[in-house]
Amino acid sequence: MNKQRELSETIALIPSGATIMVGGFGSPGTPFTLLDELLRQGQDRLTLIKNDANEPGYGIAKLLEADRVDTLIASHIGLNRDAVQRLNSGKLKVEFHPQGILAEKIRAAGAGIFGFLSDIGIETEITDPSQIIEWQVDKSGAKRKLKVETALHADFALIHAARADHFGNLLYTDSAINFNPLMAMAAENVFAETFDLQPPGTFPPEHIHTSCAFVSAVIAVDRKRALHSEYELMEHYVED
Amino acid sequence: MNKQRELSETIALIPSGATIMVGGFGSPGTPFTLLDELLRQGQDRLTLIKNDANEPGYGIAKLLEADRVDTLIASHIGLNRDAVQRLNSGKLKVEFHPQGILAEKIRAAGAGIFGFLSDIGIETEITDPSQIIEWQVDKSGAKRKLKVETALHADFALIHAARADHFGNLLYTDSAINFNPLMAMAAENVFAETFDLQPPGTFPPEHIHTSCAFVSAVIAVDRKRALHSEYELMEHYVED
Amino acid sequence: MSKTERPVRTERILRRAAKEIQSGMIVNLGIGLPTLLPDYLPENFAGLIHSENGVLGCGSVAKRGQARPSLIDSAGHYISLKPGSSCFDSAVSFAMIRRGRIDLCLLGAFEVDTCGNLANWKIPGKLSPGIGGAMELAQKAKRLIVLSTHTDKNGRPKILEHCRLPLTAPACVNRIITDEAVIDVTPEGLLVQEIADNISTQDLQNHTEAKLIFPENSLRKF
Amino acid sequence: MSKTERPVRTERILRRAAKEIQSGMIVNLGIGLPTLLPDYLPENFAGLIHSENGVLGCGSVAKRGQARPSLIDSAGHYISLKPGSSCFDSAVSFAMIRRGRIDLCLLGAFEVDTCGNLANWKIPGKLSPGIGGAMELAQKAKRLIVLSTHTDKNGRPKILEHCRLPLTAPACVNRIITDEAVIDVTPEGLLVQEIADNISTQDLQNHTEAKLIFPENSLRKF
Repeated sequence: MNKQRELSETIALIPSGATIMVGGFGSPGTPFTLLDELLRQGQDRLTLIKNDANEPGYGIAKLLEADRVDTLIASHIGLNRDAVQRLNSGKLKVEFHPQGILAEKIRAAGAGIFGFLSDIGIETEITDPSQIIEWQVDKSGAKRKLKVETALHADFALIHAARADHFGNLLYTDSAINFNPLMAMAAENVFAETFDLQPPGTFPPEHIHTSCAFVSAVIAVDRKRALHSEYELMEHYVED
Repeated sequence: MNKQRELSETIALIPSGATIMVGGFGSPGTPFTLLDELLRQGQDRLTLIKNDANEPGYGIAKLLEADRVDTLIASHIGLNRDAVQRLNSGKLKVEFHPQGILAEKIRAAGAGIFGFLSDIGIETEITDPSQIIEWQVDKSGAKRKLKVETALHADFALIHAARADHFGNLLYTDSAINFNPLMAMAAENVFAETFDLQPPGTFPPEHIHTSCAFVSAVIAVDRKRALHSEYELMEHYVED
Repeated sequence: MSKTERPVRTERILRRAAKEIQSGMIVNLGIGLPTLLPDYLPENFAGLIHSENGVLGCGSVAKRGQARPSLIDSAGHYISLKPGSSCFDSAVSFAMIRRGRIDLCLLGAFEVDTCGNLANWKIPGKLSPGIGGAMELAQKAKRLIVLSTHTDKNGRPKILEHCRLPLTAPACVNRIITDEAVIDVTPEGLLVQEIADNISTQDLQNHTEAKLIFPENSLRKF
Repeated sequence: MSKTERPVRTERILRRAAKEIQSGMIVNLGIGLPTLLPDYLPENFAGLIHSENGVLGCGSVAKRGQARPSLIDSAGHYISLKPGSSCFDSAVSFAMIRRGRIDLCLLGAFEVDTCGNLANWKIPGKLSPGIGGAMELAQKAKRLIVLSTHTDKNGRPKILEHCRLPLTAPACVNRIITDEAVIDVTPEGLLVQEIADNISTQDLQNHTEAKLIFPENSLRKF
């Protein structure tokens, strides 16, 4: 029941070529410690699924810069000029989805369903006619053209939780929730880092965002000893 | 921004013939005060969507007994012998769904999607061939037979929240969460009752289960003055 | 029904079934016989009981004084919570089930057959209270064990060649535990693993419509 | 960019746009010009700013000392929270959007046209950083207002007969606010509602590729 694990042996479970979901919208909720260990160990030919590409020098940007990533599935990479250049030069394959559709495709995998019907982007270039079905979705009797969005799966998810217990129950905070609970439900193997690891029973059951049923391993990160400036405020965004 | 409303004028917004989602799995999370006001006001020809039919003398069972309900969309009504009799005698139309599919159909409406693809019950009598599509849902290239489950909508949702603020942010507790947050997202008009109504800012933003964006009205119920034994322990389940 | 009042048949099923639940497992207990299982687990059982109404980490039944109106299991009983429990909505609860996070589910049955088909939700014209969580649990639990008396109250077999009632799910049952035997569903058919100490193999087959396979070595008693 | 450094064109757009945000509204502010709007709202503004990364009730930009690394808006700025704010995951955030719970969304544009078509996400061969939340916001906000300079930095019209860039969403724009005019998308075409006090109707039409409709009574200045 105790899922506390050591950092390096946990990340060592990830093989080259793996598909990995990475929590975070920009920096908040990004598992910087897990990503740095992945960078250190050297796994490559990775497919990453993250909302964005972080900013240069942060998080998954470092894996991109080290040529470890073949494909990125994301919503928007505008804050990472290097990633855009890699995309334009053909060094990096990027699959874009509308942000909420990306979230919902991940959730679909987490919910054990195979896909869902949406009208988002249906009249734009992101939709191919082969993705359209006509289906009667209400009692009007009329059929409606809808896009089938399939569930998005991954072998691994790397999660940043504000707090956790040893069973693997996770709690997030502020805008650092974002994709984390969805990815924690979706991936086969879910590794969560946290600065605040507590004994089971510490948190009220209804405050837990991700139940331990979805979590494989919890890694305690000592905030004081973590060298990551990545967890601190990004100076270029701070107004005085 | 203050969504606190008076009980009778809020329930008076519901017309006869309305489709109403009702929170609760058994008693926990059932909005007994809102339901009693609906009983008192006399709206009829209702379609109710609730996991179950409560137990005789409790919650929606009283609306069934008063012949106010034409159709019930539910997962299981085994704990309400009267509802089963009404079903068998043709007095009540009941549409059954597997419990998690019912939850997911409600959530689909709440998420602004039109339906989803599932394999539940696909080889049983609850699935009609007209509900099946063949779709390529993974990279294998093979198509898979899946059932299209459409989103389930409602004009109204009646919600029981353990705590709330005046903006309509809702928090639930224990097993009284159940269908409440899903229905609060799904319905056009969402009325929530609570024993504990607090000023905005009382609850940490990440503890809020249902954001006020989804909620139309909050009704403060005085627990001490509420006559409802329905909110108390059900004696026949209490072990000494 | 307190433990001391339970019939011998029920007792035997539950005692044997409790051994299937191992440390670290996430277990869902269906309504009926399986709901009674917590009484048979060791006090310090290190696993998590899932209840599909939105609880992981159910404790024992809460007695008067401890029971809270807001906290029941899916059978309607007031329960306690164990440390490390979590509560969540019905969509998450069934995400857990469909996503394959339930290690073991124990369900009751009207009928079960040679192919591991299960019928436990409807008797046409007689009983149709709804589906509840049965279809999703039957289809998606990593391991599904049926708990049932070997024959119905009229002495008729419940383990059939082919289910006749509407199915809950096809080919979903891994093991059947009755008051007479422990039987595994295998590609070859129904393989008897254990037999009650008060019954002969001949009687067991006589009480079973489906053809049973008996192992070559001697049968373990239980 | 602090408020005092903003160009006059930008200032005019933002001052006018702030009037669109009314008490009680749930408002999403797109990246670019709209993100600057909170500076132009009254101190005691009684509405809720939605940020699609999972916040409802965003406050003003947090200065050093108040800023938390875990709390940004979708443009990446550190923000404060107002009382009654809530934080949620990305699926819930976009449920809110697709479900029609956003009363008003203000977005930037590359191009907008007579039919209310919007192009703001991609310039083929030049700029394709992704879609972000734009498609869902454009398609599903109850009311969509485009904020844009009337012409691009080379003086070329951005309000076209027909968009030439890949669309974000068709027929989604309700109103266009530029430094030169406030224009509504109507079934009859683009109806000018207000005009900047430093421009003639003739110049406005000259700066606009689409044919503009001018009201019969005199135009309100802004």
